[in-house]
Amino acid sequence: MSILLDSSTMVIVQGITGREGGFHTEQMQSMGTKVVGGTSPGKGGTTHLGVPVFDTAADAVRATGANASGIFVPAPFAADAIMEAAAAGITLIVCITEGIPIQDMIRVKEFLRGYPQARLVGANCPGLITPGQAKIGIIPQRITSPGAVGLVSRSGTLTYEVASALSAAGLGQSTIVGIGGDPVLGLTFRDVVELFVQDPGTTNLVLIGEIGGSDEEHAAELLARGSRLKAVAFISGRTAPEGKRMGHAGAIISGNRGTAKSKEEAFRKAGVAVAETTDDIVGMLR
Amino acid sequence: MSILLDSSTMVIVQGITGREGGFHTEQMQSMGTKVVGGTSPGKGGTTHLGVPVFDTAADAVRATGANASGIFVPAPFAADAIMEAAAAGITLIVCITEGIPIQDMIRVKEFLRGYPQARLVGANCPGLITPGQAKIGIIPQRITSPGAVGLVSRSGTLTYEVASALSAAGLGQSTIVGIGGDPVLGLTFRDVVELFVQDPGTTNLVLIGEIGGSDEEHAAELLARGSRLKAVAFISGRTAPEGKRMGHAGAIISGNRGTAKSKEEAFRKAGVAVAETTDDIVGMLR
Amino acid sequence: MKLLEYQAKEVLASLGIAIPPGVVARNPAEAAAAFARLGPVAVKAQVPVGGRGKAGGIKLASSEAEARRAAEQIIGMDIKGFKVPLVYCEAALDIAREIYLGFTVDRDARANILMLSAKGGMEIEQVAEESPAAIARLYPNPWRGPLDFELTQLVFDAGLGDLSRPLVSLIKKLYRAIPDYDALTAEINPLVVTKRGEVIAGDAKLEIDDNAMWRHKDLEEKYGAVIEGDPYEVEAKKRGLTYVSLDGDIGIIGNGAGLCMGTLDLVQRAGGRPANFCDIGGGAKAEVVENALAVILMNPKVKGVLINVFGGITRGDEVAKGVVTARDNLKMTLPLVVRMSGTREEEGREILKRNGIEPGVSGWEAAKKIVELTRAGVT
Amino acid sequence: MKLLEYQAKEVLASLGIAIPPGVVARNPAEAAAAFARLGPVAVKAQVPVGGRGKAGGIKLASSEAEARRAAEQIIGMDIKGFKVPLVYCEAALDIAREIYLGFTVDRDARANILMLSAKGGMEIEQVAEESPAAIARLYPNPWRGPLDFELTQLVFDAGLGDLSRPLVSLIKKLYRAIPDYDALTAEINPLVVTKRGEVIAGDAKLEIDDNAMWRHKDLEEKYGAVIEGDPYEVEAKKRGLTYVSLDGDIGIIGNGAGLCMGTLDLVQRAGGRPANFCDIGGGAKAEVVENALAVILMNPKVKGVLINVFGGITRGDEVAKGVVTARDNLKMTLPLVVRMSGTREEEGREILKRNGIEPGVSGWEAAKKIVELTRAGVT
Repeated sequence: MSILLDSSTMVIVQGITGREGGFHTEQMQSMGTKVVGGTSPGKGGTTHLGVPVFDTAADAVRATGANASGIFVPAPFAADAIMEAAAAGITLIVCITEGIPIQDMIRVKEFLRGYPQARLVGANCPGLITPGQAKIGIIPQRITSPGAVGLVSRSGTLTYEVASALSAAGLGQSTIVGIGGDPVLGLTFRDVVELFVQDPGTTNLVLIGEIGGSDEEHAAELLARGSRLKAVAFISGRTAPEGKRMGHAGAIISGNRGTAKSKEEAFRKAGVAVAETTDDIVGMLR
Repeated sequence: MSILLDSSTMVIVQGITGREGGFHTEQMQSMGTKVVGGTSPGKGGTTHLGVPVFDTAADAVRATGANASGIFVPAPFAADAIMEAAAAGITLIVCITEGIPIQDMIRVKEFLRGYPQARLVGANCPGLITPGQAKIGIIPQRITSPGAVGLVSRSGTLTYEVASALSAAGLGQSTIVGIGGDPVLGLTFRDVVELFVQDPGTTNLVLIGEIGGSDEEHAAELLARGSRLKAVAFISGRTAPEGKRMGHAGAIISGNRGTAKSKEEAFRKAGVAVAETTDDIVGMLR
Repeated sequence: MKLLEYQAKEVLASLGIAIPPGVVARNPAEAAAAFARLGPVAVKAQVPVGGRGKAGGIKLASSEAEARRAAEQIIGMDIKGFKVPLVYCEAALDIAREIYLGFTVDRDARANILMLSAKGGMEIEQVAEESPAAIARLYPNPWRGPLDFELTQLVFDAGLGDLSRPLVSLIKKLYRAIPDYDALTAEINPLVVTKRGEVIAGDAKLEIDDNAMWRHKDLEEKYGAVIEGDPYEVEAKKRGLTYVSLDGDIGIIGNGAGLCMGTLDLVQRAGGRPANFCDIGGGAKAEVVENALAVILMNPKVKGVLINVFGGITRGDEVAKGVVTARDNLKMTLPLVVRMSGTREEEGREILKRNGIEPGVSGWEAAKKIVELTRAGVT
Repeated sequence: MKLLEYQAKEVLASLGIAIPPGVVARNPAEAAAAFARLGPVAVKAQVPVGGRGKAGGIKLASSEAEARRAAEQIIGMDIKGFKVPLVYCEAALDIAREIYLGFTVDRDARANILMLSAKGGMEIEQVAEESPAAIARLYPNPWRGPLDFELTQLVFDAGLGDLSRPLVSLIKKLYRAIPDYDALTAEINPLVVTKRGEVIAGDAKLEIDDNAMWRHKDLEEKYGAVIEGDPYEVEAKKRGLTYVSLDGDIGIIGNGAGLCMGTLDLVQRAGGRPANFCDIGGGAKAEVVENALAVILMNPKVKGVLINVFGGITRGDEVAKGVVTARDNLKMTLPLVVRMSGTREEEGREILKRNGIEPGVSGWEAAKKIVELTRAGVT
């Protein structure tokens, strides 16, 4: 079992004719992901990588019935592509693009309130993979293996690192979700944890957090209510110095939240084991 | 019985300390309307016409439990006042103000989609009155009398004219609603007709329409489905010359709709009698 | 306020939209100078109404003499009640395609609508009727404005996908006329694609919401005085009245647009022909009635006046006194019928009678009376 | 990009917000001239960090000599790693009240937040902690911006109702910094009400989203070069690296922010002190590694470097070759530990060993190794 994505998910790739989009579409296809089409304005009617290309996401959805999209377009166009996907009826939107202006994403978040069925993963994230079934994004398939560990992470490379270690230790994964590290993003830690809690195919949970924001604390609150999942958390950045901030506005709203300490304490309180290094995670899961 | 408004409705007046707002508040009070407060930024904490004044509509609603508001503020501030009332939880908003820019009203209409409980009457309308019980707006009480005729109109003075004639003939009114003549407004003809159809206290219906738009046609469609109400319609402007329009955009979207002829035909098709002059209405109702 | 073509184009240019080179000419000499500067030009009458082409208001000039002659013929001509104050001399475009692009208010949808069609040019209304699917439509959210993906879809839906980038960019610029200038209509027809691939506004229509002019005093100052329409309408506007000239001989005054329109209907039904629509709004103060009467009496065709007032808040006796005062101040001698109803209507009628003014009981009676009196006047 | 105070104030002024008269001075003579023009001034260090007052970066000058001396003392001083490039000489205000006003991004709410408090000035963070209710808050809808009634409520909630009109108007102007300039923070503290009742920005902080600088090339051109921060950070920025200077002696390179931060944690845990944070992003091309190493080696405190790379798409052997090439090109002799995992990690380690670079199997082992090697270097 899995969350969000499985072998039946019908995926389009926005920006399929681009270098990144094309490369990762091939990777996605090579593990069996059902890529049913792609978009590239002006190239509608052509075929790329064996699938039809459309001018717009709405055209693609109408023609293919796609319900998921991977977005690989440059940052200046990515926010628009997310909104386009939602308006076209896509319910799982995965935006890999890095460097989207924060104000664009704030507007996107507000826009998405009008499309409650649409779930956004990212932006600036590696995407998600359900090993053995499908992936949307750039998580390398070969470091993953099917199983029952749910993995959710704010960091790309740390995700790979932990997934590798889990796979090497014979601990397969139900789904791996890289939610991204941007300040304003789609699915939160808590959202993903909630999905894993409801997934009968997931028995263990690994949470890779980072300093900043309160997402980890919110996820911990949810787990503190009791869950059948055996969980291990890791927070990176515990020794990072406070940013060279200016102005008081940030301090006024964040107070003492967002430090590695507050996150680790929240997890411990929730009965979640906290790993000191990623190397420790596998041992603590068994 | 009545629609929208009765003696239990708790009304605030936005702009109560202004000349118009004050004058009509007194008129509203003199017929027994439950005016529970008013707003005027900076005058919060004072009392005017025997009711408390608040700085904002939210403050007024919190303190008084008001569920309706009459807006008597100048045009540059009126759109904001409507949104303020909706955000404060007011469910019946009556905006008398004339001359609100159309783009302001288009934004207001979109804003109100987020507040589906809020019903807006107007702007640029005489408001509504449930004779013998309460009024919000400027329809003179003395030309009305309680009864069972529902009256909905796009025109102010024609409403007065018809109400007077009805009252003089002993035909009292359940509620009189002046929806206003602006191109972009709140409740439509059809919305109000729908309420009258559902009101057991209303047995007859008078509709005073005007050339332009398709609201009358839409109301006729509703009545064409069959209704227990005996209805008479009048359309003013049948001899008015076509506006000196420029550009094609208006013609492209309106086509042949909006003429007096199309409206009268729609009503006749729906089984609604069409009066040639307002003088004929009373006779046709009996 | 309906801007003239050259004014609308100036606004479009300020929004970043390409327009052809052009020069305003107030007299034949200026038109000749424009030719000298621009070469072959279209000499176009500047009036805030459509149909000037059919009315002979556009002439092509391929020499200085032709430009001069065209201006001579066009300046001062009357197009649908507007005296042409000046012409706009514009360089001819090397047209490859003509597109229709327009924003306007769709009052049924209570929203702005954006329309785009590959079949631009004069016949767009016919296109709308015969093949409505040829016009792609979008209702932009008024807070967000049209989004890129929405515009991209629109452009492809209109079959203009090959121009997707320039059109999306141009439409976003044109849209700014709505929030920035309270435009009710912002239309470019034709939007010209030249043989070199440039996208240029061939014509432009811009109507600014009169209710929002307080936000655009700059536009009013810059352009307000140029447009010369019907002289009575101009005068009425100065006096703050809602007035429209019609071509009959019975002056009409009413309070409220509905009542006023209803009065026109009644007069017409009684066999008369209204000379105007004039709404004096709520109440009926002597000063406002006097202003309205004054404008109506400027028109020599007017043979009599019907005033139809409903006294809602205002009392009938006060209205009557106001009308009498206004008539006396203006020394009006033409037939005058006043119909009023509402509070104290009897007292009001009494005052009118005492002052030799015919009072009407119902609108229909009053309409018949004024028609009768004006006919009598003719005989 | 964090603007300096005078830059932020220039932007605020362009949005229509009142600022005190002020002059930028790049040297003591210019400060003296500023005094001559403005009279008594505050001479303020221009650095993109808070706390300059406590660091001695603000001095009042009531004579030309004092202004000159203040500039002498302040220009060139180091405030939290920033060398003060210039001072801003600003006329003193006749302060009646100090208000706090700020927009920023609330990442938990994924929205912009607007905060307003009657208790402005230096101690606002204390106010936030001790009496949070003294700070009124609003999350404006990002498409609509803050609406008038929302701002009116905010102003009354903050107990500033007597200033409702000027504050609502000012806040709307300040808000424009968000959509127009991609501001992440736009703060005025104190917002000064003078004894004459004017509302003026006493200080100003403006941070523009680096990810949106392509939309604001004008700002970057105008202000980008003025701010002189940590020299390694400046150099790293030129080379397109995500780099933050720290005060230890072990250089760190990682791909991905999470992995990089995790590496800092490991080094610290192993008893070492990182000299920097440097994220080279996905892949690990020789050129990027070389740029990162070059910047790190500029710092004379650095005694060794740890590279921690996970090869996701990139293969381990390619990463190894890239690292070897970079080291050779830079003729680096300091201890270098490279830990890599992912595809073809064994082949990669083999290449490293062959070239005399210490390969690490796990991050933790690698961290201990570089700490050991750099300590050995000291002995």
